[in-house]
Amino acid sequence: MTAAMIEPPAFTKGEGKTLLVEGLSVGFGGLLALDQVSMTALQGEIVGVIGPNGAGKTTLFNIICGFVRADSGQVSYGGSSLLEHHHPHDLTKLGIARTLQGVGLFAGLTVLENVMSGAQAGLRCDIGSAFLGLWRSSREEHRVAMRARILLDDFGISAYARYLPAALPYAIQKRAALARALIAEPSLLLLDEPASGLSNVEMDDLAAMIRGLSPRMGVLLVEHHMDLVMSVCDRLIVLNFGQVIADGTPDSIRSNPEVATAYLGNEVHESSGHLQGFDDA
Amino acid sequence: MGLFINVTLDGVSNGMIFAALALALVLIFRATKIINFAQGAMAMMTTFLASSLLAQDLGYWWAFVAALAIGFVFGALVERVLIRPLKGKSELNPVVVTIGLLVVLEGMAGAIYGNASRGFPAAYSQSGITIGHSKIAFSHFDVFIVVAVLVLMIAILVLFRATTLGLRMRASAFAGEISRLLGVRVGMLLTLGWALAGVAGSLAGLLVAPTSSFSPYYMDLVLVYAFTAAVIGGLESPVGALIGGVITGLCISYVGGYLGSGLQPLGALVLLMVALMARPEGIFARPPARRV
Amino acid sequence: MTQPGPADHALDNISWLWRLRLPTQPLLRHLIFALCGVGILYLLTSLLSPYNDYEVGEIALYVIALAGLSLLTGMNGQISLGNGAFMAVGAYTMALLMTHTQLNFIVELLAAIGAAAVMGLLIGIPATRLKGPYLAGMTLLFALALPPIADKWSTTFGGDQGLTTTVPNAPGNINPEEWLAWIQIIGALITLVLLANLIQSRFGRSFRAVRDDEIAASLTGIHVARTKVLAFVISAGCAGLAGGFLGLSTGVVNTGEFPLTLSIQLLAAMVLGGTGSLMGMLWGAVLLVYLPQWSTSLSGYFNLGSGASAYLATIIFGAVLIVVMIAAPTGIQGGLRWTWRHISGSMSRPGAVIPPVSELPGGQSPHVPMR
Amino acid sequence: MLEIQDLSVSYGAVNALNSVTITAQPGAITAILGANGAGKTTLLRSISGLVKPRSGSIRFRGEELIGRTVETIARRGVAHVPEGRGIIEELTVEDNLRLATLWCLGRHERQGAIEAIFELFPRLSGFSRRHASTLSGGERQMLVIGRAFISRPKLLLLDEPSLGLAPLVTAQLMELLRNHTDGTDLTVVLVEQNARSALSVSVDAVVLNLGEVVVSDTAAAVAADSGLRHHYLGF
Repeated sequence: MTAAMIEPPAFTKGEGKTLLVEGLSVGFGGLLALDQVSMTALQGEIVGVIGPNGAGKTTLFNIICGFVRADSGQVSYGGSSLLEHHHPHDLTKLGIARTLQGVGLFAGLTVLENVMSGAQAGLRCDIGSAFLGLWRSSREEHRVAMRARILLDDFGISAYARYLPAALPYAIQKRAALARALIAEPSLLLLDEPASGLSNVEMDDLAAMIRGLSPRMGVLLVEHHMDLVMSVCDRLIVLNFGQVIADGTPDSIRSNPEVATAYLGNEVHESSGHLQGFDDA
Repeated sequence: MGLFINVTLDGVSNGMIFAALALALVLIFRATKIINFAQGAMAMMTTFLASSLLAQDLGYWWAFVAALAIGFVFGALVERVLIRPLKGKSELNPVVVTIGLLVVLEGMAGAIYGNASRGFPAAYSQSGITIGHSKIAFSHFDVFIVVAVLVLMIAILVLFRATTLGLRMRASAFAGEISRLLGVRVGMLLTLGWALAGVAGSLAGLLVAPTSSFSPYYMDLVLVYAFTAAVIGGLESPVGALIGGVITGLCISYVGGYLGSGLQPLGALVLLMVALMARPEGIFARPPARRV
Repeated sequence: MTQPGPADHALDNISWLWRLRLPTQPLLRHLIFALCGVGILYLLTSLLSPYNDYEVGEIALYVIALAGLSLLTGMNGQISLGNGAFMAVGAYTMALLMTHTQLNFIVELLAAIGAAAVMGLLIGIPATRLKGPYLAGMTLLFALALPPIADKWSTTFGGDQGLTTTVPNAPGNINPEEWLAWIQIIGALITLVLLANLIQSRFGRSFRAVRDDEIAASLTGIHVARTKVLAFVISAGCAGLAGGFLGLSTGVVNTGEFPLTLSIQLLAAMVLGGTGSLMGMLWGAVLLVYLPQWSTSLSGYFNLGSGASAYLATIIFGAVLIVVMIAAPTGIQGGLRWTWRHISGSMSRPGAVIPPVSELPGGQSPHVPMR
Repeated sequence: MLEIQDLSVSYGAVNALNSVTITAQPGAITAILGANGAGKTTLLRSISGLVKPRSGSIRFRGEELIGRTVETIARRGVAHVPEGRGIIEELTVEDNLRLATLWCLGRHERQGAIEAIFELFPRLSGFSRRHASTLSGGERQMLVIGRAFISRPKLLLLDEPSLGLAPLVTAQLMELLRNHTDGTDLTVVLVEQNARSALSVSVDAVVLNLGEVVVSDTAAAVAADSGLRHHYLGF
């Protein structure tokens, strides 16, 4: 095996848009949730964000999506800033899609309609033709429905198109949620704990699926399940107490002593500086 | 200047009444996150029952106390029978159920007592007190209103702040599930919250009746003013209800005094919209943490 | 609701459309329904007495108001106790135009819709920041605040007397009641067709997505605030048209026609008919028009005094409302649908069992076209 | 002794627990491990009555808990510290503690019991009249643990106590737990994602995956099984 085969092709990745996070800080009532976080995610790259519960992973996602305002720092995607005048509903226009923790499907919409709703930002039909039910509107709806059905087929869940999500097994709901994010044809996909509640077989399917996406889009993945993260990601970023403590390939992360401490928590680390603990009175 | 003083005094006494009904809304909202749109109608019903008792030659104070007691039982009953089955359903359901109760109560009062407005006695003289040579628009009954509502407020605050029952009530209102895990019988305390709201509402009903046209619908406007007051006060705190009540009372009174009484509800609407635009969760409420 | 069967939603219910050979294009399909409605109602009105025609017209106008409310509250999840006030705005706009101008009747109706829609915009913008009970309270206050304005400026708005309205002359020898009923029926059918089209477009899906989960909706690119305001404007516009028709039915427009009870009855009828369903609004409107009559005959049957009988309808209305909310929140339409599903399901479908999960094609990624 | 037999719980069509059988001994910590969504929290919520199981039985000291209300189970000596927001932020630190004493201690014993907790966590005593919302993560955890101990429970259910705590604090917390359990008749059920620190203090361990018990063994045996660790516990 030559080095050229192991190394990723240099210019297929990174040619597209880049997510750039620089010096990002945010605090909630005195507690720093993120502290000078910097990171990048290139298009075509699968980046995992890991760290113990409460390390700030979801906060990072929420800032990127515009749900939480950062105190300082910069976030940009493809050159446009995601911090100023940025609303969650603008994300899909920039080519960013996100899945929510749990499933986050619309309870009153069928699986098909849920997936169709993911394409909302690309729809152009005006209110007038929608009211009149003109072909302009119905043809667009038909096209979206077809695309949604194709995606449901690809995910192996087209049999559930007409069901409400609550009645379905968890794994199917999760697939539908992923399909809803993908129908927007994002160039960057944010996945928030996609593997929680999945069986090992289902998780292998998920891993294959995520890998299959990567040439066409960047994937940013928050996940607890180490097997999945280690096998899927090109690069890992480890957060602990709001700080990036490591950034590198899965192998380098696996052997990083600081990461072991943060994750496994039975050694005392002097520099963590957050000992508000039990006996420092 | 004389008009301004009189309008202000009128606003204070009205505001105290709004505060009493706002307190009832707050007690219920704290405990169950429901706005009881039937609170005014429940107060109307207890006041009509009091007027029936008065017609039986029962003394004013006996009827007064009886109305408060009926309000207590009524509040508890409504919580147990109508509100508890709605637990965990969408927020439309409690709104519709309390509206339904409002409709039923007003219909029943209309069927039993008729539509015409009647009189209801006041505890004390309603003619203005004379200070020096001029009469001001503040009567002995207005003094009674202020005192009665303040006594109720203080009693509720003492209950909440200084007793273990109050501690349990606060705990179950703030964090029902955690309180249950600590052995607090939350369900019973929710019922008690509705019952106390029934008392506060009944008091408001008894205090409004002498000064307005006492008919099955006489609490409709008072309810929306009290809602405005409660929202301004943040819907969570009794003190907020008091402050919100006085603010709303003054605002309504100035609009009535200078622009005409027909515009009073519009004044309240503008006040409410301004307050909600400034702080959607109420002026005195702390901003909620956003959860994604 | 939670039973494991396919959900009934018009858009997805393509199978029965095929069975009936109806077009899947929304406009064509809805026009066919509307034409059927026209046919049935034409037979009905020509058979009925003038008084019954009047009632059919009333039902039609309440269907319009209820359909708008159902879109706002049922589809979009915003509780409104103030749609009666939007009706007042529409009615007064039309009556003022009839009194002071010589405009075309259609233009006057459109103006009524427009004025109410503008009012809906004014109320809808602050409403986007409010949650359920807060919004209900604010719209309740709105319903109480608006009518006294007409009393305050009584020279403009006619005071207690109100303003008079005139129904345009009937063509040929059709009697005026039937003609008015026809105007209202056509208005209702047009409204229903337009709303049914809208519901099956991307806008309808946005309404429901925002109702279910605002955060997830914004992530799919839906402008949540704009969507909520749009629902308010459309709902108010429907109420405005209904208000204009109410003014035509009664011949005068005064504040007594738009009490708080009207707004409350609209919400109640919507809930009883079946929140969020357009068909259900027909049942709601029928209840609104006929319940007072039924209760009067009921109280006659039980020999209640005339004083009490006037209130019996109100009491029954409220009581049914409470029972429905606690026991059967999907209303009449939900009940009918449930019954229909059980009848048709037992005959045609081999039990509503969730199909098993099919294996994902290993390693194959979903089909996402390149940009 | 806590005996759980064939416990099944479902939310709608989703099976959260599937025929789970677990026993927990007094005087020992039993760790419940597994990934997010494995059903650990549901297990604790079923024991304390917050979730109604579909079938099975939960017996504590010979008494069936299923079918009893949450309040009754709490008054039987079951203290459940839920994940994350276990404190009542709007109340003061002292009121948080007092609330837990109301059903079990007489009027005059309460203050003494609160003082005893302040001795255990001296840091808290300075904040006794402050709102609990002003506490830091570690102080909050002290408060909930103290509040759980104050009612002298027979069964302590802890849901992710290490959440958001620095490693040193977690280690001290675990140590404290072990000291308060060893040689008493207290039964502790500890749900943790931080598997290694939980295993270091517990006697028995149960690994859950997708609502089913994968392994139920001594903590030492689970910690020694590298395949198991790798597969389910993420280290």
